[in-house]
Amino acid sequence: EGQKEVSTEKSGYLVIFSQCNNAEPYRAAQNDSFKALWSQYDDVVFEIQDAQQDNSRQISQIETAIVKNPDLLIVAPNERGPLSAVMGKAKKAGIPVICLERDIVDAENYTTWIMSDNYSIGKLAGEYMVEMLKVKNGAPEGKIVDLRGLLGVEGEQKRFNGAWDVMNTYSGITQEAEAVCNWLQSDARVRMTEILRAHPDIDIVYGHNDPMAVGGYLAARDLGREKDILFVGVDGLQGEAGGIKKVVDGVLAATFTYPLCTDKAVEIGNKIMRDPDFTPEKVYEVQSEMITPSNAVEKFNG
Amino acid sequence: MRLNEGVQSIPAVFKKSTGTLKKFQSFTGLVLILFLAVILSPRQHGTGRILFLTPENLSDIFRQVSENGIIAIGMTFIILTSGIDLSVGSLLALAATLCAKILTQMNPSIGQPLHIFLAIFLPLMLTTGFGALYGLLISKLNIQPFIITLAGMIGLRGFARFLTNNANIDIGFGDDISAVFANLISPKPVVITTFVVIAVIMSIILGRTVFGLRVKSIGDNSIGSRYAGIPVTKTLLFTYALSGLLTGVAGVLHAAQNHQGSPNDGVSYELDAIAAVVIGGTKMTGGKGSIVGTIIGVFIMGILTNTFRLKGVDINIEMMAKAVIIIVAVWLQQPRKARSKG
Amino acid sequence: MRLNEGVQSIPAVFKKSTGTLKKFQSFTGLVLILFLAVILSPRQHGTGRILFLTPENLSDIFRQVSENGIIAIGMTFIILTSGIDLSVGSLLALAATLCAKILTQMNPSIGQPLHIFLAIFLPLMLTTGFGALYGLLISKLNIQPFIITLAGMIGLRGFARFLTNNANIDIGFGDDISAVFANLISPKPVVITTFVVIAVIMSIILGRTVFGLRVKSIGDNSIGSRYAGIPVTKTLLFTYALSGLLTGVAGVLHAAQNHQGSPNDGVSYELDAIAAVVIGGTKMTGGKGSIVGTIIGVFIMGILTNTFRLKGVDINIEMMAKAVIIIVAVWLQQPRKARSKG
Amino acid sequence: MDEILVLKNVNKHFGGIHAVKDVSLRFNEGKVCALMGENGAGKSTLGKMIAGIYALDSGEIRLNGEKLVFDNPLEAQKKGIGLVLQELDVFPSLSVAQNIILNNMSFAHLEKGFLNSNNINEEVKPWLEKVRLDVNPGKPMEELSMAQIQLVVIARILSMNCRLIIMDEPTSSLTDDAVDNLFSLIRDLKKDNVTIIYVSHKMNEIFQIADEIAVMRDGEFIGKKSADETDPTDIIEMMVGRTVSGKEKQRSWATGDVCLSVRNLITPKMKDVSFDLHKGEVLGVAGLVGAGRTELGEALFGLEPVRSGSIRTEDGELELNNPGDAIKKGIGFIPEDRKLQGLMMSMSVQENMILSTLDDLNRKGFLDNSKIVKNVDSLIDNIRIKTPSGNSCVDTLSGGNQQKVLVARWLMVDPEVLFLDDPTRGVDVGAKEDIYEIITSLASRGKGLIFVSSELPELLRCCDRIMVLSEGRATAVLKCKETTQQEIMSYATASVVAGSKNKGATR
Ligand SMILES: Nc1ncnc2c1ncn2[C@@H]1O[C@H](COP(=O)(O)OP(=O)(O)OP(=O)(O)O)[C@@H](O)[C@H]1O
Ligand SMILES: Nc1ncnc2c1ncn2[C@@H]1O[C@H](COP(=O)(O)OP(=O)(O)OP(=O)(O)O)[C@@H](O)[C@H]1O
Ligand SMILES: [Mg+2]
Ligand SMILES: [Mg+2]
Repeated sequence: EGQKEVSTEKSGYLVIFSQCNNAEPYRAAQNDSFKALWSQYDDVVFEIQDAQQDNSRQISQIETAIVKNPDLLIVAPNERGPLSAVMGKAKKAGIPVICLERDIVDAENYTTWIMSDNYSIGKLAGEYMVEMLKVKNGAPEGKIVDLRGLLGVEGEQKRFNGAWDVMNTYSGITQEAEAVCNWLQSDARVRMTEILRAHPDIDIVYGHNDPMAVGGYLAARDLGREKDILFVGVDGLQGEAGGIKKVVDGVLAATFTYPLCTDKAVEIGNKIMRDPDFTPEKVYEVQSEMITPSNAVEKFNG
Repeated sequence: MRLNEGVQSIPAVFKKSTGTLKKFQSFTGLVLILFLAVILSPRQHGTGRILFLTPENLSDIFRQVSENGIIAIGMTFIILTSGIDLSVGSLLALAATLCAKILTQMNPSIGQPLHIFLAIFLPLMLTTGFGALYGLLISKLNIQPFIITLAGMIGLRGFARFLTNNANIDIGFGDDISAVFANLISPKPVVITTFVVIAVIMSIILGRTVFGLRVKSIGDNSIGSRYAGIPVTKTLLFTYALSGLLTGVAGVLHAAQNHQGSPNDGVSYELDAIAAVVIGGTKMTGGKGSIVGTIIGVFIMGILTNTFRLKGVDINIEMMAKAVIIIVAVWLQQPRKARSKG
Repeated sequence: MRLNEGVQSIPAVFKKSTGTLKKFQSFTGLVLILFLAVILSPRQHGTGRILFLTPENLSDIFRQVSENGIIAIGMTFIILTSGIDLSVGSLLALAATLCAKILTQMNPSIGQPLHIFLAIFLPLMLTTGFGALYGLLISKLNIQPFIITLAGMIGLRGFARFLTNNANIDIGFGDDISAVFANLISPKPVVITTFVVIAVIMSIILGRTVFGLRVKSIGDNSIGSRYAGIPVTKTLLFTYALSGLLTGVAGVLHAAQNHQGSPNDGVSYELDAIAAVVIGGTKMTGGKGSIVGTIIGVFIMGILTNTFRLKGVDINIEMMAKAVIIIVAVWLQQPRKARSKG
Repeated sequence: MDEILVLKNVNKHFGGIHAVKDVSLRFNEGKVCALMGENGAGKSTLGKMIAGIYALDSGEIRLNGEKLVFDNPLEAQKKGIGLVLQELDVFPSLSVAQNIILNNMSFAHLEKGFLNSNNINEEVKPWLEKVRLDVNPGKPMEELSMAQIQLVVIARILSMNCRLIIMDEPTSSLTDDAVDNLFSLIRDLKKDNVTIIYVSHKMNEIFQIADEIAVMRDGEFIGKKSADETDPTDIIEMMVGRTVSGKEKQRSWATGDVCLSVRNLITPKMKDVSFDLHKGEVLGVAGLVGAGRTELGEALFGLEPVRSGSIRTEDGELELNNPGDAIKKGIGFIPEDRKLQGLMMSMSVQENMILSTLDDLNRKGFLDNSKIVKNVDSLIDNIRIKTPSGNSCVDTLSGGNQQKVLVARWLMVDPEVLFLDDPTRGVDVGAKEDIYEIITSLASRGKGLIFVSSELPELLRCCDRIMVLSEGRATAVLKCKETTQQEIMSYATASVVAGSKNKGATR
């Protein structure tokens, strides 16, 4: 079990990546990174499949992948519950399965899990915000606004809980308001406007992703209050539209990278395919990086 | 003297053959899609068979379209009354979460079979009830279905999230009651059979019962229906309740298949369902349409998606190509205008 | 002898007063919402004024509803012809991304003003062109608008993402041309003025021009319109092109206000726009409706959201409450049945 | 004599309109009582109240002494009351058979369990035969002509086995042969002691079939007379409140100039039709149901594809792709089905009237409101459309007045050639005279008119020549002064073979 028959006629490897949703900047970056990395291997055919943010679509996509019989299946599961069975099915069919980033129910259902933990990112952000409040208000106290992604999404919950598990230990730090902005810059801009009207004192806006933090910034700038508030984001993508650039531009005070995990996946995946003796660990965690004005320019350029 | 000899002079044979032609016509879109699917399909890794035509893939498609198919069947009835139901996505999420909640978070001492029965039955009751409520509000308050079901779409999504406190409810893989439930409901044959049975029954109800005739007559001429003394309120109530019930069934299947009740699921399902109905030839203005048409619409969409997926086409290209193919398929299977004046 | 003494004998005063009553009636839903908003509104910190009624908040609302308002105005025309446009969300995303792309990724040596002009003009041309294409396909192929614009919705979303390679295009915060563009287009007065001017012009076009009358007559009776010699194809083409144009305008405003062209924006905007139109009293079956009604619908939705946000109500509770309030508001502002056959 | 139905002080308002004013009226069992009145007199409203469609504002209705309170037309049916609606509210997408059995107590047994379309079709066949309608019962209603629809509706009511049948203008689209058949059916019903309330504007029909005649005016009941004791002039006076003399046609305005010339026209329905229309001439078109009269108009108006043949006006040969082209070339067409093909039912009278002349009423794209109001109001007065104002919704007008709105639309266009497809359908005697006068005045101004009608007297009265169609062929073109109804009917029923006797088709 778990080992694939090695057919002698076969030349080259087929790697299928089941992406939960291509059409999102973070995912697009992940795809690009994968493509670049795999293209360094001439004998690898790399295919990306997009589940368009739909569990059942991803399930059937993996079912299709099983029929295609690849040498490596990488799955970025849309949600933990629904994808478990089908990933287990792939593994049982003899296909090595890398579970990327979100975990799934029951570790038996994947070969290895390469992840970065949203909860620890939330904690990093929380610790950073506490520090900033100390600087700003002289004590760990202040008012926070959460701009939240689509409720009910696991990563969203963890980014929230991570941060607040840290901040809740300080009685002076309170949540002033929150708004659900569905990960969108435009929603965040509109909703933040009302929050600014209703709440005169806000110290930090914690956007659960960078675009929402930027949306909050736009609203504040419109009201001339962007100087009084710190904007913190998560994701820290590269490129003009990414969060790192926003730190460079002085829009965000900080962002916390949500690692693409692609380097690690390619490294481990290659070992699994090429080295029959290699047994991967069950979990690899890739650490988040804090991007602040002190390191932003450097990160942006390299 | 015969009043209209002119009409009678058309030979019966010819009339028959145009009938067959028309019937065939409504399948041409599907045939085109099948044709495309076979052409575009990659070969199976190893065996070299046409991947699309493998029994596994065909049954996969069948299962994949089941949820949308079941919802679209209910939607067909509603659209035939010239109504619309925007809330099916939220209703599905509500049914799925309630089902998962009953399975995992309640512990009545009524024995496993009864517990599972409740986990299926109560969500169905709830969705049927909301459907009936829509029907009542639409006919009693005389508000357009779009608004009532839009309110349902928003409100019930909120309600589903409220019920689960924004979290997903996992059904899990142990060997507890949830697992029994999932193993009972989620296998391919169960899902496909449910879909097929519902399709057959509903097709009979629409085509062969008084209720079906009334549904069509309301959409065809609502004032005329009142003049003829058709119980409009009752019929609308039943129609929306039926759609609610079917959506509930899809929701329970959804929970079992996904091992989860997620309050965020089902977003934009209303669009998929309506699209299938309309592609299947049912007029948005009501009165005219069939379950067979809807099933064709469901498969046109399902096969199209499957084909692109097998081929591994970039989603953006896929979407652009889909747009064109949908239009061509619908255009092909549209009955050629009998009357040029229409 | 006068043929219609019976009719003439109604005192003119009475006729007048029912007219006023009716006009008032269509505002009652909005009045209810305003009432709720004032009651629920928190006080402004410091001044103690009712937050909802502060000029800043009121103008915020105005700006917030502008995009939806502009789109909904175009949608009103389309729904009046008994059509629908599902693709507005995708079209908006397309316009916004194209605008951002022209600003940031193209560098024609034509001088800044012309460059900005192109960044506005080309997206508008593109969306207008797609609108015209819909109109053409709908009337020439005789396919239901739902299908054509559904294809548009899918295909153009794919196209927008394809254009940007799934990424957002940021127009940045520097002092380059993008910033000039953003500062030019995004200020509150500019956005609000655009909305108001469009509303006034379109209201006049619908109510006072030949084109407007033709739009309504097609929705009322499409066969009859042909018999009356109305150029149906041309009128539909213009209607959809107009909606495309207005959606393009909303898209450019969207890009400027959000400093970004995101191919994922605008999802479900079609629902918001249609909802506003329908809440505003326009019949989904066409023929009857007004721009004023649509504006009322836009504000009912906008004020409702604003109120809940000011109050900081839990989003799920907000959604459930919204569902109920929308139904009540629509029911209130619905003209009381003059005709018993309804 | 037994009184089956008694109305006592019945009232009905629509908004500000008092449609039925304090009407008290008795109907005798087994009699045919004609209900007469001008357009908008309240006949249909009264009928709908008896049949349970409208609730009474006040007053009461007793059937066999029992007070009727309905909240559903089905209950009226259960009590044995049936209504043939003037508007023919049928279900276009449903089949003929389904239209007949739907909510029909007589076929309740079919509605139990599963519907079987073969059964249904079989069961309705006798009723279709009764009204002599020979269509496949499985055919969708929308593929039928107006006349055929009317027959289906009559078949439906007959099948209900009612004790009291209200027929609201049941023959408005029917030709004489079908009317004769209907009358023999009515006589059969009378033998079974069924009571008929018969609403019609066709005076000759009334005196053929009615035992009694009740007259309404402006919502009020004026009086009831036995048919033997009265005559048309008398009735008209009661209806209108003055005497209306059906003037004979005074003179012909026909000139020698041809304004429309059709040669060898072949369309899906027309088989080789040729004729000339002269300026100032009124050319009647007669034929049985389905003879292709409507098709001819639609071909001339760019609504039907022309397979071969030519249509010429003074501008030369026409290539008509749509009605817009036809209007530009000076051809107008008043369709027979005012609801489906004619009016925009939720728009105002004024808007409906100006729809085909928008290009003339447009000042730099804007509607020229003062001009519109002036034109519209004067026309409303001229042809006496009974409406509160030009801004009222056409839906609230009585049937005859709706018809006048449609005629008015084309009067505003003022085309050189106007094809009128049954323009007097459902129009009262006074208004009919008005329409005849309109036709004559158009002719006097040198317009060419093609006048389709199911009523031969009307054609004989108004036309210069009459073209008879049979099965898509012109079987004859007859000079009005030299022909008779019998001759026209003989050509109308002429079979295809006889069609070769084309007597001077082009003069
Ligand atoms: N639904 C309605 N809403 C408002 N007014 C109506 C409605 N139906 C009828 N009326 C008005 O009531 C009056 C009587 O109309 P009704 O249709 O009964 O006349 P009628 O005698 O049947 O005329 P016709 O011979 O033209 O059919 C008219 O003035 C008409 O405009
Ligand atoms: N909408 C339609 N769809 C299909 N067939 C039709 C339609 N309208 C009419 N027909 C058929 O076409 C033939 C010619 O119809 P047309 O309406 O031209 O006849 P007509 O002489 O005007 O008769 P009528 O008295 O019915 O108006 C008839 O046999 C009729 O049944
Ligand atoms: Mg009438
Ligand atoms: Mg005809």
